This record gives sequence, C-alpha cells and structure tokens, in this order.
Amino acid sequence: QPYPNVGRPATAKEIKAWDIDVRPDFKGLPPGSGSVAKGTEVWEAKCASCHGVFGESNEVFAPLVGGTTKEDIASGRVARLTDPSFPGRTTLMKLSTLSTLWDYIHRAMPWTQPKSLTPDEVYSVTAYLLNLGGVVPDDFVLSQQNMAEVQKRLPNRNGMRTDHGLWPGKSPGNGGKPDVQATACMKDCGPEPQLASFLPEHARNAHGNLAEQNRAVGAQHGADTTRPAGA
Amino acid sequence: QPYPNVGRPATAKEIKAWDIDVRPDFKGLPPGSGSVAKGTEVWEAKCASCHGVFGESNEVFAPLVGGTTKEDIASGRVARLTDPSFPGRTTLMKLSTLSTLWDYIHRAMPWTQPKSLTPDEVYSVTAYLLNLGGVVPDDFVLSQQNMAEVQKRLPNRNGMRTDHGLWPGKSPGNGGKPDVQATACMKDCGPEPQLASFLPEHARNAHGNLAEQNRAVGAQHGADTTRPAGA
Amino acid sequence: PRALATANPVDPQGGDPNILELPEHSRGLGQPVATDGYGKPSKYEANVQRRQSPGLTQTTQASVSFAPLQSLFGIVTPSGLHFERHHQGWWDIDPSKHRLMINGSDERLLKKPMVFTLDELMRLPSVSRFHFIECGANTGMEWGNVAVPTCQYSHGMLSCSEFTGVPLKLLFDMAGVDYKKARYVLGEGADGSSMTRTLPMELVESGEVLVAYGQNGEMLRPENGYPLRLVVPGVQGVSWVKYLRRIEVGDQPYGAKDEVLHYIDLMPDGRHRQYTSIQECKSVVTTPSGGQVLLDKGFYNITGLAWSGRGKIKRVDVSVDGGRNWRSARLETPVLSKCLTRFNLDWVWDGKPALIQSRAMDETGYVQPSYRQLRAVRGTRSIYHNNAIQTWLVQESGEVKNVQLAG
Amino acid sequence: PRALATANPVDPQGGDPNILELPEHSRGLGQPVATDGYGKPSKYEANVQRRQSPGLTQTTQASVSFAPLQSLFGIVTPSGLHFERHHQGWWDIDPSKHRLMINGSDERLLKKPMVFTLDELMRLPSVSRFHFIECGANTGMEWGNVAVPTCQYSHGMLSCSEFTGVPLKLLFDMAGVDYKKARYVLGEGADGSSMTRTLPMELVESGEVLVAYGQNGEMLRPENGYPLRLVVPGVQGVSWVKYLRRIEVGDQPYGAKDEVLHYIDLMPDGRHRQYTSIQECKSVVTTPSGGQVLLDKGFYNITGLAWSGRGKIKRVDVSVDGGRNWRSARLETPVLSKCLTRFNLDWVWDGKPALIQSRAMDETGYVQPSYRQLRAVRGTRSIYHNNAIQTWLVQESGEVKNVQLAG
Ligand code: HEC
Ligand code: HEC
Ligand SMILES: [Ca+2]
Ligand SMILES: [Ca+2]
Ligand SMILES: [Ca+2]
Ligand SMILES: [Ca+2]
Ligand SMILES: [Ca+2]
Ligand SMILES: [Ca+2]
Ligand SMILES: [Co+2]
Ligand SMILES: [Co+2]
Repeated sequence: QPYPNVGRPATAKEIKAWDIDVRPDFKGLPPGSGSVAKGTEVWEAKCASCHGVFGESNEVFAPLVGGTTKEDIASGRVARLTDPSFPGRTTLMKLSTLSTLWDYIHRAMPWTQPKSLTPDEVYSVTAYLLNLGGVVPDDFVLSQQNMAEVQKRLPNRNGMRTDHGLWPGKSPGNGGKPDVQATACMKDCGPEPQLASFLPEHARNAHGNLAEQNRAVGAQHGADTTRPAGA
Repeated sequence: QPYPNVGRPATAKEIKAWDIDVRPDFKGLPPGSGSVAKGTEVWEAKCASCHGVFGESNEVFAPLVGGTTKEDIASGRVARLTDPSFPGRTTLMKLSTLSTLWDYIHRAMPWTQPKSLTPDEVYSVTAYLLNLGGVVPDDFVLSQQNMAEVQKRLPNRNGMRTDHGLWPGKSPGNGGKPDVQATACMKDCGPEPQLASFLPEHARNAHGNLAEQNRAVGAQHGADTTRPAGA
Repeated sequence: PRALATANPVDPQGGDPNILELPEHSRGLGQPVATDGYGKPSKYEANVQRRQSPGLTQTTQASVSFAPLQSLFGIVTPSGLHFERHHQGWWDIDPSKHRLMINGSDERLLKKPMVFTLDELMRLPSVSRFHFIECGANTGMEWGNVAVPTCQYSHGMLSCSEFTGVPLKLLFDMAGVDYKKARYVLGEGADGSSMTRTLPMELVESGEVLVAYGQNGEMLRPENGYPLRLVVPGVQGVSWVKYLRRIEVGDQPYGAKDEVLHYIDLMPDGRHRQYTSIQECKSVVTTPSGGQVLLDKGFYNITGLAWSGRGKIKRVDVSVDGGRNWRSARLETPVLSKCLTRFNLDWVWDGKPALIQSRAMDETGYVQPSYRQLRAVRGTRSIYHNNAIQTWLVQESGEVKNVQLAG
Repeated sequence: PRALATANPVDPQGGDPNILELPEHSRGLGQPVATDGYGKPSKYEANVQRRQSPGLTQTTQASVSFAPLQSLFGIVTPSGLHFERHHQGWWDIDPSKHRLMINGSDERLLKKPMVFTLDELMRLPSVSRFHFIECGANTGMEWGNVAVPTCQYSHGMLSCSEFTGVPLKLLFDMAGVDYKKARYVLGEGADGSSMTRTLPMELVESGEVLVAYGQNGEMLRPENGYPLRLVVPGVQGVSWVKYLRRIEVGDQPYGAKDEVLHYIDLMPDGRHRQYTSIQECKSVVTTPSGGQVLLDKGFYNITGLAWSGRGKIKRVDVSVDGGRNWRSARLETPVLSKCLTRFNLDWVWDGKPALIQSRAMDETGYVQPSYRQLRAVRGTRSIYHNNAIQTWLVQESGEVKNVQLAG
C-alpha cells in the first residue's frame, strides 16, 4: 500500500448508482422492456416538444429519424450517406450500435431532466424511434432479451470503419499510420494560387462587427464590417 | 532600416517633457534655486500634512530626517547604522547622493500631486529637509550651482558598498560572485534542530482567519485561527 | 492601405500631445493594492472575449464558444478565454461533495473498486504539464468552403494550459487493474450529459493521461470541468471528460454517443470512421488573420500557433505567396510535446495582395497537408479533424480575408 | 491529528449519499456557453485571493499584496493572483494614447531618439518566455525572526508568467545605441511615482530584457503595468518598470530613489549594499505550509517552488527532520532559466512532529543557504534578498507552523 490513508473501497450500492454504461455487447443493460405503444406516450409527453412528434424536428437538434430505407436494413449500410448532395444526417442514419441509443437516452434525456426515465421508459422510447425508422413493427416490445436481435436490423450497423490512424492505441485501427501524406516543398511549389472560396459580401457582418472583436491596439485592428469592404 | 514604417524620431520638446531624471553627477538637473525659508513655506503647505512639520512623521511613511549627527557629516558615514538596536532608518540616514532626493521629490511628490512642483520649489524643500538634518544652515539657498558642494556634506555619502555579487553587470560590483556559500549535505547534517522563533499565540489570528485563506478542499485545509491552537 | 496609419506623425518643432501634456496618471495617485483580490483585464481589453458563432448551434447549452486566438500571445490561453464546449450546460460543482469512482466492467479486470474525495486526490503525487486541447470539430465548418470570417471562429476551439493532476496510471495501480485484460478505459462526467468516451489503455500506461484539478496555477474553471477533468494529451477535447465522476476499465470499446453519432468522420464511400481521436499536426497564422486590417505598409511580425497530437513540433514554414515559396519561422521555446508552439516570422509588406499560409511539421516527420491533399483522401464531409493549411488574403486595402485556394 | 479526517468512511452495506443520491447537476440542465465572455474561477475558490499583510504598510497605494502560493499549482501564476507592488497606486492606462520613448543621456550615446506607439511595438518581432518575478523584499519580514504565519505572506511577492514582448536590444539597435559608451540603461514608468531603475547594458545585450505587453497569453494586467512593462529575468521586481514610458541609455548608474533609499541591503558594518539586484537561488515548500492543517496521517505529496536569478534549477532537496537528512525531489518539466520550477516529493506522515524544509541548487552550483549561513555574512537587517531555507513545523495536531531553527 504505497499511499496509506488515501481513498477507500467503493461499495456495491455506490457502483450500482453510478455504473450505468451500456456497451455494444449490451453488458450493463438493465432488465426491463417497453412497447412501441408505450413509447409513443412517453415520447409525446417528454420528447416531442423538442424533437418533434415524429423525431423529425431540427429546431433544437438534427432530426433523429429519416433517411433510411428497407434496403439499408437489409444491407446494414445507409445508402444515402454515399450521396454528397443529401442534406443532413439523422441519428438513425449513423447509428451502428443499438446500445449507444439506449445508453444515451438513459443517461442524458430528456435534456432538461436527464436520468429521470425508468429503464422501461427507455426501452419504450427506443422502440418508438426504431419503429419510426421502420426497424421494428408497430406492435414490437423491446427488451433486454431482444436488443441483440434488433441490433442485426440497424440500417447502418455496417457503416463504421476503424481502418485508420487516428486511434491512439493498438486496436482498433491501423496503429497510428497517417492517411494523408504531404511534403514540405520550399521553392516554386504547386500551381499558381487561385482563389476558390471566400465569404460573400452579404455575409460581411454576419458574425458581428469585427472591429469590436479585435483589441483596440495592435499591429492590426479589426475591420469595421458595418461598412462595405474598402469603404 | 530593417523595420520600415515602425517608430519615429522623438522631437526635442518631447524629450524635454519626459527626460526628467537627475543623475548623481547632476546631469539633468534644471537651473533654479530655493531657500530654506521658501522651503519651509512649501513644506508646510504641501508636505507636512503627511510627513509631519519636521519630517518626523511615520504616520504614512518612515521619518525623512533624524538619526544623523555632525560627526556623520564630517565622516560621511551615519554611525547609528552600525547600531542594531537603533529602531528605524530615516531617509537622511540612508541618502548617499543628493541628486536622488531632488529627482524623487521632483518626479513623485507631493504623493497625490506628483510633478506639480516647479524646480525652484524642489530646490527649496530639499534645502528645508537638509536644514532639518543640519546639513545646511538656516539661511541657505540651494541651487543648481551648489548641489555638488552640498553633496560633500551628506551624512551618509560614504555609506554605500558595491563590492558584492548581486549586480547583474560587470560594474559596479564583483561581477556576480555570491557572498554566501552553502553545501548540499544529504545525511546526518548540522546540529540537532532546535526551535528558535515562532509566532506567539496572541498573534495567531493577527493575519485573519487562516481557514478562510486556504481552498475549501485539498490535502491540507486552513487552520481555524479564531479558536486557540489545538482546540 | 486605408488612411488608418498610426505611425503617429508629429511636427518636428512640436510633438505628440500624449507626451507634451502629461497624462492624469503621471500627475495623480492611483488605486490601492488588492482593489481586486482576484484581478481582471484592463477595461480597454473588452473586445477580447470568447464568442459563439452565430447560427452554428440551436441551443446555447449544447454549444461552443470560441477562443479569440487573433488577440492572444505566446502559448498559454488565459483561463477566462479558454474555449467552451458543453453538451448539457456547465455547472459550478461543490468540490467537497464531489467524488471520483474507479471501477471495472467486471471483477476480473480490477481488484478493488475505489472512491476518492478531492481532499484525497490532492494528497497523491501530482504532475504539472503544458498541453493543448483542441475540439475534434475545430475548423469543421470549413471542410467544404470558407464559412467564417476570423481565426476565432475557424480555429478557436483550441486552448493550451498548464494542467496539474494525478497520473491515472497511479490510481489504476492502487485499484489493482489487470493491465493484460483491461485494454480500454471509460471516462464519465457528472453533468447532465454524463459524457462518456473510451480511451486505449496504452495512453494511460504512457503516464500521460491525468486526472486533473489544476489549470494554469489555479483550479479548473467551472466551464472546463471544475473540480476534476481528464487530461488526454494529443487527443480531441471531447475525450477530456469534464466534471469527471467515474473511470471504468473494460475489455472492449464502449460505443458512447460521441463515438457512434458524433465525432465520427464521414468518408467519401459513405462510411464513417469511428474512434478517430488523435489531433494531427496543424498550424494557423493568428496575426495577420481574417477580419483584421493592416494599418500601413512596412514591417510586420507574422505570428501563429502550431501543434501536434503526436508529439513535438519540429518546424513551421510560412508562405506569403499562397504556397509557392516558403520560409521557416522562428519557434518560441520551450517546444513541448502535445503542446502549442508559437512561431514568428519577419515580413515587410509592400502593400500588394499577399496570401499568407503556415505549414507545420511534427517530430514524426508528418507534414500538415493542403486542402487539396486532405480532401483527396477524406472528401469534404468529415466535419472532424480538419487540419488543412489555412490561407489568409491580405488585400491592397490592408483588410485580411479568409480564403481557400483552388486545386 | 484532529478529527477532521475526510477519508470519507462509509457503511460497506450502504454508501456515500453524495454518490447514492444523484446531485442536481447530474439531473438537470446547466448554464449556456459564453455566460461569461471572460470567465472567472468557481465560487468555491473564493478563499484563493491576493492579500495585504496587516500592518506592513501605512498606505494602500504604496503597498503590497501577496500571491496565495499555498493554493497554487504548477508554475504559472494566474494573472488575477499575481502579486502587486505599487508606489503610487495602479492605473488602467488607455493603450492607444500610451507612448514609449527611447533616448540617450546625451547625443553621443544614441543616434536617434525615438517614439513608439503600441500599434508599432506590436508590429516588431516578438518573443514569449516564462520567467519568475520576485520582489527584492520578499521574505524580508523574516530576516530577524518569524513574523508572519503563512507562505502567502512569507514568500508571496513571487509570481511567474509567460511574457511576450520585443527584446529591448532590438529597439536600441533601431535607435542606434553606442554600446561601447552606453553601459547603463534607465527604465522609467508613466505613473505618479514614475519609478526609475538602472540596468546594466550587459543584460540588454544578452537579449533577455523585454519591453513586454503580453502576460499569460493576454495583455499585462493594469496592476502589472498595462500596457507596457520591462521584463528583466532574474532581477528583482522593482526593476521590471511598469507603465513603461521611457528608456534612456547612459554612461553611469542613475542613483534612483529605489537604488539609494530602498532596495539597499544594510550590512552588519552599517553600510548598505547598493545596486543589489539579482534574486539568488531560493525555494519554498508551499504545501504543507504555515497555517494549514493535515487532516490525517498517511501519504502526502510535499510540493513547492524553486527558482534562481542566475539560471536553471538543477536540484531541490527536501528534509522532514529539520535539515538533518535530505531527499532529492522530482522536478517538473520544463525546467526553464530564471523561471519557477515546481518540485514534488512523496511523504508518509506518521503523525509525529516534523520539520519540513527545501533547499534548491541552481546550474551555477550555488546552494540555497540556511538562516545561519546567510546571517553569518549579512546579519539580520538587510530587508532585501532573504533567500534562506524556510522551515515549517508540522505539529502532532496536524497544524503547520512557520518556525526558525537555532544556530
Ligand atoms: C428540452 C429539449 C429536449 C427534450 C425534452 C428531449 N431532448 Fe433529446 N436532445 C435535445 C438536445 C439539445 C440534444 C443534443 C444534445 C447534445 O448536443 O449533446 C438531444 C439529443 C438527443 C439524442 C441524440 C441525437 C444524436 O444524434 O446525437 C437522442 C437519441 C435524443 N435526444 C432522444 C430524446 C428522447 C428519447 C427524449 C425524451 C425521453 C428527448 N430526447 C427529450 C433536446 C431535448
Ligand atoms: C499625501 C501624502 C504625502 C504628501 C502630501 C507628501 N508625501 Fe512624500 N511620501 C508620501 C508617501 C506615502 C511616500 C512613500 C512612497 C513610496 O513608498 O514609494 C513618500 C515618500 C517621500 C520621500 C521618500 C522617502 C524615502 O526614504 O523613500 C520623500 C523625500 C518625500 N516623500 C518628500 C515629500 C515632499 C518634499 C513633499 C511635499 C512637496 C511630500 N513628500 C508630500 C506621502 C506624502
Ligand atoms: Ca484515515
Ligand atoms: Ca507609415
Ligand atoms: Ca460498466
Ligand atoms: Ca470536443
Ligand atoms: Ca536623462
Ligand atoms: Ca519589488
Ligand atoms: Co491603433
Ligand atoms: Co475537505
């Protein structure tokens, strides 16, 4: 005991109170269940005000559902993610592990009253959202027992890659090998530079008057964006 | 010109406005003069309220005069500085260069209206203080011309040493050689420790309640000094 | 340049009234010591603030405020200007009631689950280290095209502090972690979102991951996780769990919300990269930068910041012609691992348009890529981990614009 | 030890209510980003303040406030807690009206007297460096005997920041200084006291002296000289002239008030040492330290600060038996020249009285002296430059007392 009198054992009750994480293999998932019907009630009472009745609202956040198809459920890849012109990405378009949705709603929602839902309520709203996305039928009852089955129907369950170099451990990933290789050319490099993108004049003051966002003294002052450029 | 368009020449008027320092060789001393009598007036009007009529007050600061003798004026060393039991040190006991007194009063006094005195007023209060210390007679008129003469009568003009290692340049001083040599003994060093000094119990709360001067959490908390030690 | 020049011309026979007429502060008595037991910046610095980017988020509690990099010096970010990212708002938690729990996903992985108070954690051996923290979404708005005017908004989810805390490894040793089996670590916050993120055990074993309470000499600020947060050098900010209440060791990654629904990088093939965490080598010129105006031709000090999640910065090159020619900048010391490095370079502006860029290289030899190089691999929809070279256009008027170059 | 122990004992069948009953912040929505555009410490940190020492000065504008070293971590001093020393009060000066003049005591010494605005100075090449600043009078009250209860009052005229500014040498080069003749430099402030101090040209030539505007990433605080101050690494704080308005080069020292009447060190022979400026190697244990109470027996991290005006810290030794036996402490990196260095050492307190000391050594080989060694040379009336080894007595009650040892 190199650090006498510092710290103490956690009690079983304490661990139970705080160890709420649910892993992709569903370790940590508490017993319980909830139907789509019950989920509709919970949703309308506690969630719809922010996320919209059908989880479609982007008033406070991106929509939770939408953008997935039957084909996606079969393939486990959301086809629309390959379309650069598709505007937003819903939660269901990205969700690859069902545990994630359950865990997050359980720990963090409703936003203003996190951790107020019972496990059964979490099962039920999760079922509701999955039903909206066509993942489970209207009469479905989601439970600790069948989560793993439903996982197999998630539209984007095969949508993740870990074959990259940005994970700071051995696995998953390629162990840290960068994907982009640049060189440090010093003279007469690349093509003659040509402007491709800049803010349009009408956005000049969109972030407020930049004169007021720079120190009053300095090598450079802030531009007065309440006046047109060059004025 | 390695830094184009940065900075500009100072004008003669600008240098005159700001270059107010007076050196020990009296370079920088402006023309002018002032009598002890005039100094008495200035003193009583502008200085006495803080420093006392005879510069004796230690209400807002240590006394300006006192502690010097005729013998000191002769020797240029203030004898009382060798007496460890002599309580305070007045300005005149320490003053080794007359320029310093003139320069300081001119730039910084009166405390609440610095730089408000004319050179003649500075000459006169300086004369007044010197007279209080017996350095110049009652009818003395201090002036740009005779400052160097008066310097030769300063009680502590020979009271400074520069033969030390704490000046970060070549001269004055010994070039940086430390005066105190310790060694880094690691085992069974020195004598058995014995307490020589600590705060008396009655001073326990003299700096306020130390419980309120330490963070509320931490390896150590602050002692509640409103209660007796050990209580 | 516009007639804003401040070279302060004066009549050689006269002078600047700011010199000739002594200011009030040269002629009066100022304010007492300890006027503020905890001081604040000058009132003339009021423009130097962290700010939200209008329209970026629909709520203010699940949102971001950006650090004003264009006004900062050196490498230390004043704690009052540290960027903010909250998911369910920030709290000022009573530290005497805060607890840290260490547990295992099951008993095989950790012998003795433990609970610590702040008083106890602060008794343990501590280390103090300078590190940058960058949000994985920093510069995320600019993947496709220019979206924001200044480096506050383009790069301001970046800060750097001296952190003090206990190496997590030490707590794991106390709790008897089985390092063979427990290769993953979960950090969890105490706020409403109870943010969770997975870390690889390798990072903990390196000794770099800290359970931190100190930031820039004082306690963490409430906005930054007071009284406890994880410090995970080189890794994106979301993993530096704030209001840290619990750390669990496990034998597989946890698939947290911010590992499955966010902080995943959409590739051109329609799949997302998951568990992207390292902040690769990157740099930005902070002055001159977008939204600023050069007041005059002549000499300027080009300055900026470089950093790498893989170690130390080795070199920073600066171009004023849009990447055709480069000069190496002076690096301020100390150059520290996984820490901001300040660079400076002399420049005489001739009044003609200039395209200013910086390009950093880290000790692994990795070179910061151009937008062309980055997009060739990752497309434009990643949101996260945009470490492309930034371009600022100095116009003839002296005004600086955020631009991106073709091809 | 007193029954203050916080080891947080709980019923193994139950648990800590702070865990079992989820706190409000785990169950609600917190505050928005940018609630404070410039943030502040937690309300629970209100005890961490700079403070005056009662009775030390008769005025509050010519006075000192001390930094709360006992509550700080690492080496960076939060700017809001930086110690203060004013002679005629502090000011918040409008930087757009502030000017810096460089001139010579006569024309032989400098070709071109110059004036700079802040806008101009900030265009010049800058450097950023970490340095400590210590008042020459720090620990001055303790020359003869113990006078104050805590390290805030005994050692708190000490702070450390990252400073950014222009090397003074560069300005001198611009002005055409004759380095052969001009061997002395005068700095002058713009406040009421218009503080002046002489520096040797050698220090300027070393490149270390800065005309600084930046401190810890932002502008200097008003209490610390906003908008300009001298940074004179290794030298006592009084030479770091604040509100800097003018720098003159000359061919002899200037005998300023604070070189003739103060910041002179009275030796046993009745003469004063003049132009004492270097802050010699020194250290202090900041926890545990005077006025604190150890809550329990067991493990503690002894931590403190070491610094030297002559360069880098090489080693710090710690004793818990009043200087009989010593162990070398861990030095936090980076160890920088003329900068604070944080040290840490493991200690298990057995509940018996302990006398804690630290002793620093710098790269020149100089060893911090004991009171006995220091007084043998300088007596007890120096006021300035007390760098003796500090002793803290941990009593059986857990309460720590400031003490001095005999002989
Ligand atoms: C008061 C507003 C509000 C209410 C009520 C609310 N939410 Fe949310 N929800 C949010 C916000 C804001 C976020 C984004 C939080 C963030 O950025 O971390 C969010 C995020 C989510 C997400 C994650 C989406 C993603 O892709 O990251 C899910 C799932 C969710 N909410 C489900 C629910 C459910 C289920 C309920 C009701 C039980 C609910 N919400 C109630 C505001 C609300
Ligand atoms: C309102 C109060 C006040 C008035 C009026 C005032 N002084 Fe002072 N004086 C002070 C204080 C306070 C100090 C110490 C300043 C410091 O610590 O830097 C001081 C310091 C001095 C010193 C330096 C003493 C030393 O040893 O450092 C001299 C000399 C002096 N005053 C002379 C004068 C003269 C001459 C006048 C009038 C022309 C004057 N004072 C008016 C308050 C005052
Ligand atoms: Ca105990
Ligand atoms: Ca010009
Ligand atoms: Ca778990
Ligand atoms: Ca982040
Ligand atoms: Ca002069
Ligand atoms: Ca000082
Ligand atoms: Co200006
Ligand atoms: Co406590």
